[in-house]
Amino acid sequence: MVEELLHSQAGIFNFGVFFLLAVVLLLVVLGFVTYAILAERKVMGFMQLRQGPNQVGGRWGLLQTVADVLKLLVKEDTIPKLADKPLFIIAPVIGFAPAFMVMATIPFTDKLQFADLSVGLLYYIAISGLTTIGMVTGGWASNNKYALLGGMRAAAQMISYEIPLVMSVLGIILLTGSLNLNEIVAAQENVWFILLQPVAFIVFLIASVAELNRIPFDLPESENELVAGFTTEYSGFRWAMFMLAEYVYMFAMASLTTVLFLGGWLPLFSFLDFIPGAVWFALKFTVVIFLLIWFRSTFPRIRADQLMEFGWKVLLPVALANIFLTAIIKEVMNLF
Amino acid sequence: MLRTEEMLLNVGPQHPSTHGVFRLVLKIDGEIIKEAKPVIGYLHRGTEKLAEDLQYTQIIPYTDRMDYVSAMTNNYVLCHAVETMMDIKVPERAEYLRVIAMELGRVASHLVWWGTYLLDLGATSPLLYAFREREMIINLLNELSGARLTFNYMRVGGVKWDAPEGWIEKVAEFIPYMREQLKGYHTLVTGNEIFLNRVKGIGKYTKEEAINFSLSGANLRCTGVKWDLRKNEPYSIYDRFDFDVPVQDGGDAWARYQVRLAEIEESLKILEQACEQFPAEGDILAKVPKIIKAPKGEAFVRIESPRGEIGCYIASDGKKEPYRLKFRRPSFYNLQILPKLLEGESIANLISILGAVDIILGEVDG
Amino acid sequence: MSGEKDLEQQKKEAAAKAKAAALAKMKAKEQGEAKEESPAEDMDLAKQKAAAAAKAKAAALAKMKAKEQGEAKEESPAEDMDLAKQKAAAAAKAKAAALAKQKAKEQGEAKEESPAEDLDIAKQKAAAAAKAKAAAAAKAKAAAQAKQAAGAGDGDDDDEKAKAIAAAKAKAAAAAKAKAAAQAKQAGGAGGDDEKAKAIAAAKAKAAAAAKAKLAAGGAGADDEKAKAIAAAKAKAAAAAAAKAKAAGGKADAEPAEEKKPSVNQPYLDKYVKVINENLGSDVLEDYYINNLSKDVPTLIVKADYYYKLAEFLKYNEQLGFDYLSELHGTDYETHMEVYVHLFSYKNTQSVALKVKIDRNEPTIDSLQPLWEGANWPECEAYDLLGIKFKNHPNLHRIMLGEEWVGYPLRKDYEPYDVEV
Amino acid sequence: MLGLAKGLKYTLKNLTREKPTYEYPHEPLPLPDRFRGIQKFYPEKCIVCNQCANICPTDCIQLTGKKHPDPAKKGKIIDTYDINFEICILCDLCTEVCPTEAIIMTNNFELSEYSRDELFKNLEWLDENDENIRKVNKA
Repeated sequence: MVEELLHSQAGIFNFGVFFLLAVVLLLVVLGFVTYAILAERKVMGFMQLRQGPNQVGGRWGLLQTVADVLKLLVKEDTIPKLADKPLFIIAPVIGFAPAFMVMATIPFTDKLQFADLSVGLLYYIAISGLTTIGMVTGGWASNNKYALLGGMRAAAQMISYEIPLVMSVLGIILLTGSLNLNEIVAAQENVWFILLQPVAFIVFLIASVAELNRIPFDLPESENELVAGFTTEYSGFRWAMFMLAEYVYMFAMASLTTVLFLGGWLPLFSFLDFIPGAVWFALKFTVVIFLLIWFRSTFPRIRADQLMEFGWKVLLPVALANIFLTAIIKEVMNLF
Repeated sequence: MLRTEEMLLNVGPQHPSTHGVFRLVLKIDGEIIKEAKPVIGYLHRGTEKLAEDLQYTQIIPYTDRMDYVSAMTNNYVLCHAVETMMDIKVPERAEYLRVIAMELGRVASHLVWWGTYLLDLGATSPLLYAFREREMIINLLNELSGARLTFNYMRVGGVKWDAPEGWIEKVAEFIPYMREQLKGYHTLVTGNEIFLNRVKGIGKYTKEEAINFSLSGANLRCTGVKWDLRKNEPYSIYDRFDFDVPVQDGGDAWARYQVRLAEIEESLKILEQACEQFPAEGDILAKVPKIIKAPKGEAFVRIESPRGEIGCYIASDGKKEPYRLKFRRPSFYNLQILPKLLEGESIANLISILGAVDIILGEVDG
Repeated sequence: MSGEKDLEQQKKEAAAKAKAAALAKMKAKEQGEAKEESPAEDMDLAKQKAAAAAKAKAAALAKMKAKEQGEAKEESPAEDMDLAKQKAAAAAKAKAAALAKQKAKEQGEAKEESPAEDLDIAKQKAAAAAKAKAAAAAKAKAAAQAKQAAGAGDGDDDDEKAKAIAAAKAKAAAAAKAKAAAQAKQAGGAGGDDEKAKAIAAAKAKAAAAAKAKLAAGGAGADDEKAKAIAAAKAKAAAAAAAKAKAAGGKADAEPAEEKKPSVNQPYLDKYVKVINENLGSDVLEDYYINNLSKDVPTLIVKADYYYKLAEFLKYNEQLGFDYLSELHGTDYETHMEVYVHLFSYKNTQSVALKVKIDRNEPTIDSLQPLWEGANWPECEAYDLLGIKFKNHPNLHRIMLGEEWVGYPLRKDYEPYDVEV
Repeated sequence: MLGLAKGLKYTLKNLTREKPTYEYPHEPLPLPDRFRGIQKFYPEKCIVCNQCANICPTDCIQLTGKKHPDPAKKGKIIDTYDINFEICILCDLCTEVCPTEAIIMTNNFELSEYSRDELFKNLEWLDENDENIRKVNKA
């Protein structure tokens, strides 16, 4: 569907169609974020022996996040007097825009995809790295020491963990010989990469949690140490933008994990293929999201220096070894 | 080398991890602390000055508000001081009620510490697990004394209320339940590698330093000093119970963690025995004059609170108000070592170290 | 503030009333103070009155010393007047004018009894009273002396004289009791034991006063009574003398051994004192005793000059080894400041309390922080709340209230400073 | 890694465990009889002995009495009785000293008001506060 549109003539109508689809995707993502937050609160609540939100929107608190967002939107927009005003204002935008940009390349099903880039994976990783700039900018512009520390931590953490993340994926790229996400999914027709590349999966999972700034790697905004990290001075909708970026990334990263390791929209067994691909995707995606929430409610936070050490001294070598091993095995397989 | 610049960072008094209104002025280089200066007094209510105009019974509610996490021990130390001066023999039943209340309070206090410490380290769930059990203890104490936190339960010469019907049984039922949950705590946290990395070797000091800095309680026992006033200078009826004094010799946050969790188990042991031995009947209040007047002179008693050695000094001139009342507040003394421990540590470790000291700001500021 | 005062007053009135009523009914056990009395059941009304008056007077004085003096002074005698009869009250007051009035009233009762023997007793008593007064405060002393002079003036009537002396003595004893801690300590030799000795002496003196009154009013005339009174007076004098001697020499063994078996900690105290005397000389300690009120903790009172030296000794001496500072705080005793240090030895599992008295106007003392790091904050606290300056403290600051706070709240004369007022 | 896995298992198990929370504003909190809530005052029982005002550690009770209207009877009756709940710490000492149980505790504890003035509760208010009264008042 989108494929045809991409090859169609440029014009007002097509622009309109694209714009409309983008808006629809935005709404879908916002809807996801709304309920991801709710799901997170509910699951964490249940794991912690409490109910979670249950006041606004019936027993399940279905409108709780909506109410929260509304509250944030109508909140007074405060900008600290000594903050660097232009940067302070632009930082949430820098933080949020890439999060939405990466959504374009993710294939939700074989048909539903906005941009079937041949370098989809590379595009994702490259664009997602931009968010760090938003965090550092926000932290610096706030003119707050906690925010600055948070921003610096974010930068250090992102740089450290982007590398193992990419390295772990290299194994898959070696196996498929392509950076195109559609082709990666297609390559999992018989067996998912989680089985072929278990080490890569673990490295990728850890690195992705770190990329998402979630517990146990939520150092940039670790409440107990840095109050709220780089978002300390932000409030209202600016703060909401950062939060939104975080949850959109969660959406994107869970999608990417699904695509790379869990076979995307492919059914679990081929005889189950009467179930639409979108449902399969959603199921696998939910499992990943649940895993992230589960981690959050279980683990304590790692320390900054240990985080660095772990990233460079453990994850990177493991990822490298995995690439090496994959290459050898692939060559050996080719021999026969 | 890069040229770096020191900056001043204010941690608190409204920082999430300072457990109240505690403030630390840090000189940091990057995230490394060069110098830490604690600032206290934000919660100073002048209990000791207020007490000079109050009768002994009237002071008891004020003691509730010092260490508000284990108010029973605070109640006790004041009553114990007055009783020591007046040479009052407290009835046996009252002593048992006091011990049960205090040990329940100790378990509750350590649970709060455990939960908040893990929260400081970024784990959110332990707090809620700990508070579920603590809630049960608080409900028990609520049934006994009529309040959830500020019990105002003990009186000079005994206690205010007798145990309600079936209360001792409820306490006895709670003990095995708590033991079961304690196993869960160990499963969830004690073996967790991330947690171990956060506490092992952090905030380390030696036995000599601990003694020199007047540390007490778990902060002292974590260095291998086997000293517990309940055991070594038995007050009340603690000499009737068989329990151990948990000791570790690491002197770091990990040792303190282990000591505190082990202390919960020992407290449960005491509770178990106290419930068994609980006398079927008896007075709960000794024969004391209606208006309590400590004899002229002075007394200093110390007992073991969950946070360490809590003491009470009374100088009396024979009137119904103390001439001078002074509490030795363990948190206040324990906190002194903090600047030394923080030197050269990172901000993440600051939280870990401060949490492991286990302070209650109401007690620090008095 | 005024509401508080009213309340105080109400409480005081209620207490005074209760006490007077109790006395009138001869139920001496109602109040703590009253239990020291041992009034004979067979006393007749006059005796009762006299005793009640003496006691009421003593109570009034004690109260007077303690609280707002003017108010209490006017109030309590008034209460006495109401309850004990005017005559007895006048005797208790022991003013010259009152004496004159009283003389006229009581002459009929006790005129016959004026032998030389009585005079002798009276003289002895006077001497004893003088001694007691010497031990008591300057104020009390002056008052008592005036009264003694007044009493001596009435050489004509021995009974009256004796009575007046008895009253004066009771008053002096009460005063001494009320201010025992503060003043006796200032005089330089008190503490729990002294106080005790004094309390006993005072109680005895009171009993003697009662006996004397009985003798004068009823004419029971028993020589035993007199002998008792003399003995009591002597005991008191001896106690005072002992206290003085102790103050001067610091070597008197005024342990409460005469009535209680020695404390289990007595050997420890002896050991500490011995070691200290051997190593630091005998003039380091001002006093030492076992504090029976405080779980028999050995207590040392050190002279301010030797405070740091002794503390250092206590920490580093092998036999003492007090390595743990459990508590340090100050107290304002109005006449002086006191720093109380509770030390503990993990090696010997023994406690010791170390006290030092310092000048209230210039409260300065050495810091113990160089010895025990744990003394750091407690000393700051003492500085903050009491204004005691600790020399050589590395960082003496107002730890609780902040540097801009005016005044030292735990001092007894502290008035809150309000910028707006 | 094993410790992490154990922890994950523990939290997963708790997912389905019974929740100890209660729906507080919708369901009343179960409180024991001894619970110390806002005082209930019986003007007819009060003998104006002032003991409660004297024992109060925070001096939050103010009361005045007047002569008994019936000249045949001795004593006083209560005229005004105010508790300042800004400073009342609900310590229970007033009920402990009351010789006639004229002031007793209830299980009501919700005291939040929009204005501080409303925290001054007078005799009428305290008299009307007659729900969830404590049954046993003296040990």
